[in-house]
Amino acid sequence: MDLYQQLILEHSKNPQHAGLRDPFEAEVHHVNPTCGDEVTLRVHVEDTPDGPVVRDVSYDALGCSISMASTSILAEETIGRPLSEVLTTYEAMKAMLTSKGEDPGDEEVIGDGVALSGVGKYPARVKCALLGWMAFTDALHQSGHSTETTPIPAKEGTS
Amino acid sequence: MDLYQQLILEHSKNPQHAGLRDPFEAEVHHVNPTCGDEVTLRVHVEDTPDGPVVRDVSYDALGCSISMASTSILAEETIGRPLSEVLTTYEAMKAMLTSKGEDPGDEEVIGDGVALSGVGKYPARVKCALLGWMAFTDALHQSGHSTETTPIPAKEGTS
Amino acid sequence: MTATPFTTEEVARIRADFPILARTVRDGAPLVYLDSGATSQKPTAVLDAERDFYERLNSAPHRGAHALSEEATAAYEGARERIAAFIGAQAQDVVFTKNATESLNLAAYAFSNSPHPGIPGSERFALGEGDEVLVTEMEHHANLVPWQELCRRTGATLRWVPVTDEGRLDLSGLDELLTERTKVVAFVHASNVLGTVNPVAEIVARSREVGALVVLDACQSVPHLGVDVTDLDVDLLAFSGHKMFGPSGIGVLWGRRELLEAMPPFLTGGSMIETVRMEGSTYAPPPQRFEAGVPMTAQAIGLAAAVDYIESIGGVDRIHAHELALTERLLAGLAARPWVTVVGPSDLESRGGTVAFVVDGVHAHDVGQVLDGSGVAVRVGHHCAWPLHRRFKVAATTRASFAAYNTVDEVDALLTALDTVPQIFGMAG
Amino acid sequence: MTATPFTTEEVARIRADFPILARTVRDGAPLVYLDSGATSQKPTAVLDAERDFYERLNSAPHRGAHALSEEATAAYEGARERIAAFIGAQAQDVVFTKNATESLNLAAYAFSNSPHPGIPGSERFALGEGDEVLVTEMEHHANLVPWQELCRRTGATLRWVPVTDEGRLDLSGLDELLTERTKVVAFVHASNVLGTVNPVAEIVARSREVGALVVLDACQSVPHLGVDVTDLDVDLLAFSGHKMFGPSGIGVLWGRRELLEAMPPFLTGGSMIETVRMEGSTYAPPPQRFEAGVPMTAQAIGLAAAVDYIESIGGVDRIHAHELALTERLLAGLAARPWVTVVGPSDLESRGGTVAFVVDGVHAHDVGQVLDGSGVAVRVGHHCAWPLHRRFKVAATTRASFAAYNTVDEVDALLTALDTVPQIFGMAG
Ligand SMILES: Cc1ncc(COP(=O)(O)O)c(C=O)c1O
Ligand SMILES: Cc1ncc(COP(=O)(O)O)c(C=O)c1O
Repeated sequence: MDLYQQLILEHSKNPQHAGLRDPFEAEVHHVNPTCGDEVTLRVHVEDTPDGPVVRDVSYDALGCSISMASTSILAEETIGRPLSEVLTTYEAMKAMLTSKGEDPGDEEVIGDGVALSGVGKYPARVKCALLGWMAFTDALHQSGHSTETTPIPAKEGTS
Repeated sequence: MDLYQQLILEHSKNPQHAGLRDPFEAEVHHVNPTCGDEVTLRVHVEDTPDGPVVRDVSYDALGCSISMASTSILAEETIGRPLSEVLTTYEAMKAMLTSKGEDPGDEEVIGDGVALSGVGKYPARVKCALLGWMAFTDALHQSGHSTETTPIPAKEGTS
Repeated sequence: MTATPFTTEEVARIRADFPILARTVRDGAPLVYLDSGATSQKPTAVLDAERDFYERLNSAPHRGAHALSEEATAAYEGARERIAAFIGAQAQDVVFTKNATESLNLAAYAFSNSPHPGIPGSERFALGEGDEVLVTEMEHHANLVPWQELCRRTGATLRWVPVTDEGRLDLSGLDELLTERTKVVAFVHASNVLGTVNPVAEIVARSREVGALVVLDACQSVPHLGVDVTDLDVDLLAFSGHKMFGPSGIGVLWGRRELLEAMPPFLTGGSMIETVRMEGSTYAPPPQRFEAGVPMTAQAIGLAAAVDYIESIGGVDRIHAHELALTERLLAGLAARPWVTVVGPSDLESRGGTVAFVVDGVHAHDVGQVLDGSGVAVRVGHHCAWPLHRRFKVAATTRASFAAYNTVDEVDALLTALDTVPQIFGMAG
Repeated sequence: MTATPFTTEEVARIRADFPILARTVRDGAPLVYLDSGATSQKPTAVLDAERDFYERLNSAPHRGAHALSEEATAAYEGARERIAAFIGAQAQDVVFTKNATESLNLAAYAFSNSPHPGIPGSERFALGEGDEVLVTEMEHHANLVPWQELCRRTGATLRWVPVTDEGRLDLSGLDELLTERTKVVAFVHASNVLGTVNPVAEIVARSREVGALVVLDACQSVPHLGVDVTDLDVDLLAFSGHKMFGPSGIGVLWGRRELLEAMPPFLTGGSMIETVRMEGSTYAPPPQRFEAGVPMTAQAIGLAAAVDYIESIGGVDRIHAHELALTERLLAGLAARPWVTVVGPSDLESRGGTVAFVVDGVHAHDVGQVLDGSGVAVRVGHHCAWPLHRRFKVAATTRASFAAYNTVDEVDALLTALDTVPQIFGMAG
């Protein structure tokens, strides 16, 4: 199955930066109501003279290989980076995942995230791949950071 | 239209025994919820050594020609007759009306009621023709007389 | 309005799309179907769309990760987008129900199910003694009885706007009827009896002043006048699919986003939940929150095909123009018969293609029966608007209601058949 | 049981009646549809019946006196008789809803809408603080959440029967759970996850002793085991049409006559009334009282055709025998794979054709995805029975569920595809 690239299986078996850690400004709990997958996620963002920087993303997740891998990649791609860059990564991930397989993803921007490019072809799995990211942006929001954290907007009709 | 026999039109224009009269043992009010037709009906039954006799059926009705005629015929065919005979007439009327046009009705038993034989072919009108009779059997029931007054029983399925 | 009625050729082409219109009734009379206000006929395109779904994609949407389920979900949600666009709405604000009646009950139960501890903002809906619900005397039972029952459950009081002799809302006493106590105003956009189109903007403006929510019964307007929820600016809006060339078994409740979000669930069960424990459950956001159980998937897809069909024949504007032309001819024909009285506006001002009338001295049931004998199918009775009929002191009316497939000849067929009525019943004709 | 599974030739003939089974998914894999527990596929006979209705008889039943309306009414009521007979019931005790979820909500709302001043006997349903509702830990959300919400509305308390490790109801503590306080016992006949068939007679007997009403969720039993309401002796019973070869958008609530008569209305509007005045309304007897609005006419007719279809292929007994044979083969295959654990009874005793399992160390979503890659459509997740999954300490299971059209080869296709799972995910296989 093209969906299960080696990188996904590795991330899902060895989730990077897993576990819940201090300090943190916000903790959120998200579930995927169709399959019961859950993630508890904390963020620690520090304000620096150059703007906010993501110092830590820690989490406790239960889910399928796609959601586990996606959350693991999320931690890897965000910890230690300026928030503004991280949000760009998020938007690029979301764009790739919701592109129905059209957008292969840019490794420069989303790193290991490109391994999830196959998910776009399986609409039912997009939610799995976004679970951690939704929790992440929600946590940012709750910790008082502005994000473009709207859920995937419904497409406009075309009458 | 074969439905509107002369007899029906005459009865509906000049409803026999119309009006509400004393004495009576029970008064009922029935409506046809699909068209809003209404009838208020009273019965006066006297117990005689030979069994109960219908002394009077008086009514105030608002409805289509079929329901008006049917109630008028009801009054004509029941007033002054032994209850047992009247119930036979009722059963015969009901059988004819629900026969989907198969049963032409027996003039010996239902008198002018045969004029309503065409109604059986129009299922939506059967209720009109039965409105007065339903009120009549209900009134009998309420005045303490035993009747076979169950509503038309649903046919058994044929699995 | 610049749209024109359909030409004779256009109507002929439209009729060819509706197989049932070729049939005869009773003893060989061609069917003249003038009862589209009750339910419309279905074009082949709609039947094909439903069947195609069942033969290629059928499975439970939002319930599986397999290929079929993904395709069914895409088709179902695609249908939602298509239907939403037709009324100028966003897909996520469109809730599928089984019919407009369920949509209106969903709205009414929201008030007695509030405040709901699990739904922030649901206090907005809570209703109790001292509160009032305002309806009108021309409502269909579907937009009256749910509010009566809501008032019974909550202790609130039902009030209503009366109707004038011309069949219009009498808004002269609105200041007394619509007050700070009024929490909901529920009324019909286009009457299914009188044909009257009500002044939505005025009632919305007045309702906003007192902070009342506005629920619009758009059953007869979405198919015949066209509706844009942004223009109308109401809060909740209900309609049925079966009256607009769609299948039976599908209806819509549209709501303003923030209101739907604050509305407690109504039917509960699968697919409308967020988490479920034996001790209690939390609920999904709208529209899923209001769509419990395996939905009317094929029917939603059929309704989307109906919307496509409407667009394909020129859209609601042309349909409206066509129906008004037929209405004009019928009103003129009835006006020429002094033994007929029209119940409702006698001109075309703010009017839809529905005409109700009574024949002096002849019960509507009998009128309908005679017309039916000539193949003319009209509806007789109170048309689920009994209080309106009481207001006009008639037990029943005869109603003709038009759709895109009706012809001028069918109007004439009705009038010709009608002329036999006085004769049969021995009235002066 | 004396009925035999379908022969290979018989199944081949049955499959030919279901156009969708000929399709392929993903990159050309033949569809192996093992998700009939979610929704079944539809035979041509059902699609034809619906279409025929639309093309010949379509109009609003119980709403007109014209020929079409009479024919539509006869077809709709004929469908009711057919479906009633299939469950050993009388037509007038069968209420049409949009799905089983609505049926169960109708039942639950009866308790919070009581006592109703207009419905004599409705006190029977009134629920309040101190009263209890008993469900089980294996309920589908559709037979759990409505009761949770009912308890929230009324102040009653929800209690539940636990489930054993084998996936059976643990009735050992029933004496404490089922007491004079219990007003309703609602449970599933056949679990949509475990396949377990519950001991209805025992639970009914115990419920009668304390005077509790019994509501049975028969969604998985009517299509697969067959049901006779007289034998079962429950009070209310719900099922869906779409799981038994019928169209989407139609469900049934059956009830004992005297209970339906004492039940207050739920959805209100047209055609469920007796009289309507602005000041208040009175209601029609059952089943009309519970069928507000233009109904799911074509869908009822489609469901009747589905019942005919079931009879035509040999009836539910043969279907059950066939599904059990497939279940036996699947259970044996899974038992031979030590890395698979079945959730639910591992033998055929009191069991239906639904098998849920987990693969050690691999999430059900991933298992389902791999199977789907080979065209095998199973369902993954909690199958709307989340508390049951918590009870077994799994987030999700993979579920195969059978219907008359499934073959032995399809069971083997599932097992073959399953064998690739450990390999892909690097588990010991
Ligand atoms: C046991 C059980 N109960 C209730 C339901 C709900 O049925 P529906 O979604 O058709 O309302 C289902 C199926 O989804 C079921 O399997
Ligand atoms: C104005 C109006 N409101 C409500 C309804 C109810 O619609 P439905 O029966 O499809 O629920 C109708 C049609 O019957 C209607 O014409």
